[in-house]
Amino acid sequence: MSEMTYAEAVRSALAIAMEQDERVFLMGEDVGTYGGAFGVTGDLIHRMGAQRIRDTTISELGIVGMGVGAAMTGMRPVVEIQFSDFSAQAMDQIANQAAKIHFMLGGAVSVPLVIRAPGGSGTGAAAQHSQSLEAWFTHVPGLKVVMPATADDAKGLLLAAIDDPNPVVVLEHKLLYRTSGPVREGAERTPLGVAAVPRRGTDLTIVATGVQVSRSLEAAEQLAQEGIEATVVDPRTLKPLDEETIAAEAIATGRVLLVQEAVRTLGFMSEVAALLSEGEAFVHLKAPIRRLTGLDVPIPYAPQLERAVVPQVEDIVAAAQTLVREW
Amino acid sequence: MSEMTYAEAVRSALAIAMEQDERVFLMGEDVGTYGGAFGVTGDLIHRMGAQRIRDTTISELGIVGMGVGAAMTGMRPVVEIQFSDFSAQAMDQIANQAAKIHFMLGGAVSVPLVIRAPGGSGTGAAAQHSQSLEAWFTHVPGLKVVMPATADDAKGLLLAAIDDPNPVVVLEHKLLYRTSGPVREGAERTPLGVAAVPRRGTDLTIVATGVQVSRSLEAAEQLAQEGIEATVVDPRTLKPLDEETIAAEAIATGRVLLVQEAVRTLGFMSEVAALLSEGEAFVHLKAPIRRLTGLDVPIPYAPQLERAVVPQVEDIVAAAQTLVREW
Amino acid sequence: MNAPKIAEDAGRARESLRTMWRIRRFEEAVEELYGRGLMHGTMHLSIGQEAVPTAVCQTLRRDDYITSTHRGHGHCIAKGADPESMMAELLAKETGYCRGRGGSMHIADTATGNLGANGIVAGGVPIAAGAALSASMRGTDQVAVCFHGDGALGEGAWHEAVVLAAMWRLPVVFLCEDNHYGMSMSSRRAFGLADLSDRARGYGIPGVSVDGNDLQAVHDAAAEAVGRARAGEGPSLVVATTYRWRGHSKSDKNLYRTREEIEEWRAQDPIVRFERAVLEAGTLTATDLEQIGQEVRSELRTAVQRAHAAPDARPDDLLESVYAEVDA
Amino acid sequence: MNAPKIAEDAGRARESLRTMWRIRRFEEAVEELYGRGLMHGTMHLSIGQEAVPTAVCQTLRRDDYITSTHRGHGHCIAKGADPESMMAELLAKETGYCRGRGGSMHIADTATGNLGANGIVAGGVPIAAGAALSASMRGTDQVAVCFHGDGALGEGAWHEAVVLAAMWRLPVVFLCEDNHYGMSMSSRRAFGLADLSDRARGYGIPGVSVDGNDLQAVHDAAAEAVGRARAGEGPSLVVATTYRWRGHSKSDKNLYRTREEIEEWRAQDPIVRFERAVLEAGTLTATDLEQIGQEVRSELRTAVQRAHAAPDARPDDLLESVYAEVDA
Ligand SMILES: Cc1ncc(C[n+]2csc(CCOP(=O)(O)OP(=O)(O)O)c2C)c(N)n1
Ligand SMILES: Cc1ncc(C[n+]2csc(CCOP(=O)(O)OP(=O)(O)O)c2C)c(N)n1
Ligand SMILES: [Mg+2]
Ligand SMILES: [Mg+2]
Repeated sequence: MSEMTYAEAVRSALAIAMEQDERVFLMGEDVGTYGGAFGVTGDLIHRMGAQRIRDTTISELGIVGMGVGAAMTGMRPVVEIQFSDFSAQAMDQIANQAAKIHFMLGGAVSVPLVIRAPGGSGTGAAAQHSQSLEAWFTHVPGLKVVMPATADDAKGLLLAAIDDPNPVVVLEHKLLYRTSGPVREGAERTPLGVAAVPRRGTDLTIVATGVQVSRSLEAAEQLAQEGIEATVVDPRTLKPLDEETIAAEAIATGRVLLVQEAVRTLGFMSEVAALLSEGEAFVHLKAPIRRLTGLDVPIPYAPQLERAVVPQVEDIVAAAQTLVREW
Repeated sequence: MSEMTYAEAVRSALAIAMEQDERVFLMGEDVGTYGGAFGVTGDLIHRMGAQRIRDTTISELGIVGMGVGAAMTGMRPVVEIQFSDFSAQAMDQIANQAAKIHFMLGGAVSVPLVIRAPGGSGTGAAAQHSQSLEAWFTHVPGLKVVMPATADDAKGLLLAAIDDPNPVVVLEHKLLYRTSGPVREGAERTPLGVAAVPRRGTDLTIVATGVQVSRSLEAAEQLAQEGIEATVVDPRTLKPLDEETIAAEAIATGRVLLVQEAVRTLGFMSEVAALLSEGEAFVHLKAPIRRLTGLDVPIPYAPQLERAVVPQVEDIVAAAQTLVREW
Repeated sequence: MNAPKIAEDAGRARESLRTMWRIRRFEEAVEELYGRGLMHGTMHLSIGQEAVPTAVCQTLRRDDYITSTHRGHGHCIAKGADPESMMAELLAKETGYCRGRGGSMHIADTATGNLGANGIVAGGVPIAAGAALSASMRGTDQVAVCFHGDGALGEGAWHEAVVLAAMWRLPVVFLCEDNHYGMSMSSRRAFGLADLSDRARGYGIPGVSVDGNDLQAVHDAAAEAVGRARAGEGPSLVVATTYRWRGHSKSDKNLYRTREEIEEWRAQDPIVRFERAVLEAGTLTATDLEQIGQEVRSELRTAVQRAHAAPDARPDDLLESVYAEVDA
Repeated sequence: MNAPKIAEDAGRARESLRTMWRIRRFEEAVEELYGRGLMHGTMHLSIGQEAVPTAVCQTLRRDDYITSTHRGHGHCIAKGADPESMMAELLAKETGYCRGRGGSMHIADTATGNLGANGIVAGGVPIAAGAALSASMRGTDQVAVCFHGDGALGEGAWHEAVVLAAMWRLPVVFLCEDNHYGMSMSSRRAFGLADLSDRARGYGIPGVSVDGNDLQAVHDAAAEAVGRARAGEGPSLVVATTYRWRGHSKSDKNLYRTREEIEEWRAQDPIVRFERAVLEAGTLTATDLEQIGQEVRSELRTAVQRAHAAPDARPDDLLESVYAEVDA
């Protein structure tokens, strides 16, 4: 283990993947000389060369589409969408091409493409640079979707995504880039489709994604001080989803709080709620499922407004308290 | 009331809106001389002129974006996306522009834009021409989303959508275009945000959208013959959603079957399930919520495969029987 | 060009005719099966445009790539696909190229370098550029040809791919089949250019227009562009002007064009034109031509029969068909 | 052009200087506030590019439209917005143009025809074309000017909007501020064109490049394009070559360009150049210039102070701000 930032962990995964496999390369806007809009790629262009760290024009649809073509013909491209909001530009190549080609062609070819994109609010970048769009991708058969919440997973999940023969959307979080944590040495993968349970308690189960994982853990610390013990589940991979772990942990405490940054309506946690409500958990839950989500509004610019629309640690604490006390 | 097809009802709404309001116009691919890929616009170009029924190049992003600009400056554009699958091309203008401008600009301007797009499978058009993408739009704050299931609603909801000062996505269904039904005369609107309850029963509540509404009604007929009485709820507007009606009808029977054509994961019914599972219904339901949805696969070409991936009448009957008998 | 003309070389002339007839007969068979209710879905026929894919693919190696379109039967056949497996696909058979999952709009034959038809106008354009990028990164001298219609010129995908391909000087040829219409939109009206290949000027790449019903002319233009791509000199745009005889698809009532216009173009039949050139050159006899036609006819008849007899596509493993399996 | 030069007309010269200085001082104030931690988010400064919006907006009426970009303070000011309300927006105040919801990247002033900055590169291009369509359908002679960067030329949105605007001959001017870079990508490298305005040739519309640091040159090119648009002669592309002195945004370490290059361009300061022209023409004196500078400085100082004193944006009605109210 060594301590590094989430951004460094992503960079480390890219470097390792490129060293291990000459088919791997990265392309995107300002990933080369600039070092990435969030400094993620840093000096990689000097280590890997401009052939493998490719600066593109501002052409998201073209970039992803070229990734699809390269993936179909023997390469292992990683494409970066500078802000996940701009995946809207590339949605045809993501959802209509990358996701469906393996199926449409009857399995004749696969599309081992990784699409990295930072999401999330908290930087004052307003409505077009702050969305959490994981639900769009998770809705599309043929895509895999991961949301690393720790530096170690940022590395391990990205390495696993690059290995995978399918298109994988890796949604990083801007606020996490500068956070650090222990990261396994070498080329250790975090398998896709396996949830993490970074904390176990007895009173309620918090399922959280992305930046809400660390907020939930912080909230759990505070709750522990007043005697409420929370389990925290981080699905890590939204698709394929580790439904078993989520259901088991939900049943174990009987109370479920689902926490996401994304807007409420048809956010990822709607699916988790639906799964629990139609499964075995239905008979075991002591309390109605509670979602704590971003408000159904675009992310505003003003810092006090931006904060107000997305769950914060104190909101998680309050929601957990209510859930445990009232049920 | 007069009998007309769903396609004629859409055309009638367009003609009425254009006659009533000179700001209304339509643009899209092949909507003019060709009469629309599904014959929806028919002879409208001859009645309204080529200025108001505008044939475009194949440029979905440009078309929607021009609709946004026209809507911001005093017009009431209706844009057609020839197949709703191609909304992927236009997603930036739909989700990042149209939906957010009113909010981002602090209310200074509104975007009275209607985006019409046919969705759904059943025509052998395969994976890129058959999707049901309502969940993408419903996830985006700032959009309204309607899915007319009858000829009368095809007309009434479209007229209401054109009146609305917000961007409204109207998802028509290809298989419904040729079905007919009684349609109110004149310019009667179907208000947005109000569910329809075309049938009431005592044993279970089926909530269904789009083409699944008529399939659910047909299933309900069959179920009635064996003594199972179903309520059928058609939300009609997915956003804003008539949550009250859905919850009340769900509680009334205590059993809920949610039916959609779209793929399962994060389809619209995931939200309905989540809403019910965290609300009052939680304590009143006798059975776990049951979703009957499209499989999580792209729509295949072969007719027998295409049929297999989407709920049919017999699937609804079977799911209802199980739900009522087992709970 | 001082190279011998195709029409003057018996082998090449024969091969060209076989390919063009194969495309035409294939599509006529599709039309008939569709008309008789034996085929479902939508079909886009390229009858009248056969010279373009035939000539272009003659300039390509088997390991070169193409991307194709919704109107892609011709590209697929010309690149070397087996008409029987194509027909099986259209007939929704398990033995079809896509196991009945793709149908006409997604037909592909990766073994011959066809990365697939595409239901999305211009959807294949970035994919072709990506294949070219891949070829150049892998250090091969493979080339990618991106077939697309005139209508695709309106799409942002086309633009973005050309921008990137031009910047990186990728070995890709953008092969625009200008059949005069994108569905009902006239390409003359749409793009404000007397010569569509002027579009290339905005990207700093070469552009040329040719008579798309003249096999030799298409061949020469494609050969030059492919040669340039293979030599590392970057992408080009080739516009082949041709005409679609049939409607856009079955729903087409031809309201946007006149019967006379269609007739005029039928008189420009690329196969007849090439046959005439062959006869004039004395390369093959009328009997030879007759025989080629017969051979293709019977080949196609067999293909249809065998495709019909094949087992239907099976719905049992649909859920397992969505993702490629992860290696253990 | 035989019309009197701007630098020779005291009133117009004064107005031009006032606008350019207003833009520069506004952005310097932003930079300072940001540096002191009093402003949050991201800021894209157009310092060094002031001549472009200033000159272009002089050719427009108040009821003409513009769409703007992430680097949009200059466009907003030049079209007539009030710096105080702009500053209030950037300071996240309830009195800001967007009630603190939009910030720098979404600032708009619909009263003066500014339909908004845009956080999406090329996001405003179809919107401008749509405003032009609207103007023409409403039978007004309004014109829309679409400001965009060189980087926007890589986006499909740009392409699609230009295709449609050209086909319909809409009254829109695509005004490309080529400041040499799209973030770190050199526009020379990106687009393979010695003259970016050659891009227009692919669309059958006029294109022209001008020295973007020369107020008069920009004015003349814009006036011609706007005049053509207003006369119903359709869209044009005007490329104004200029340079951004500051980094793309605060995260920029300027690794993609040299200090010398920046210095060279600072020596081409468009304000200094215009002041020199005014002095040479003898239209205004050095004292006049000094006074204009002082006036703007104190105007901006007041604007900042008043913006600071305004109430903060309120989170209480966020949920009600998403949809426009339906008339009863
Ligand atoms: C993105 C997208 N928009 C629209 C369509 C519907 N459509 C299918 S083919 C076609 C016309 C294409 O014209 P062109 O590119 O000239 O090809 P052609 O049909 O003439 O071969 C249209 C509009 C589509 N399939 N994809
Ligand atoms: C669709 C999209 N892609 C990428 C970005 C990130 N981004 C913001 S500004 C910018 C550079 C834009 O360059 P240019 O158009 O030349 O404008 P300039 O910044 O030079 O004024 C980039 C890449 C974005 N905002 N939107
Ligand atoms: Mg065409
Ligand atoms: Mg620039």
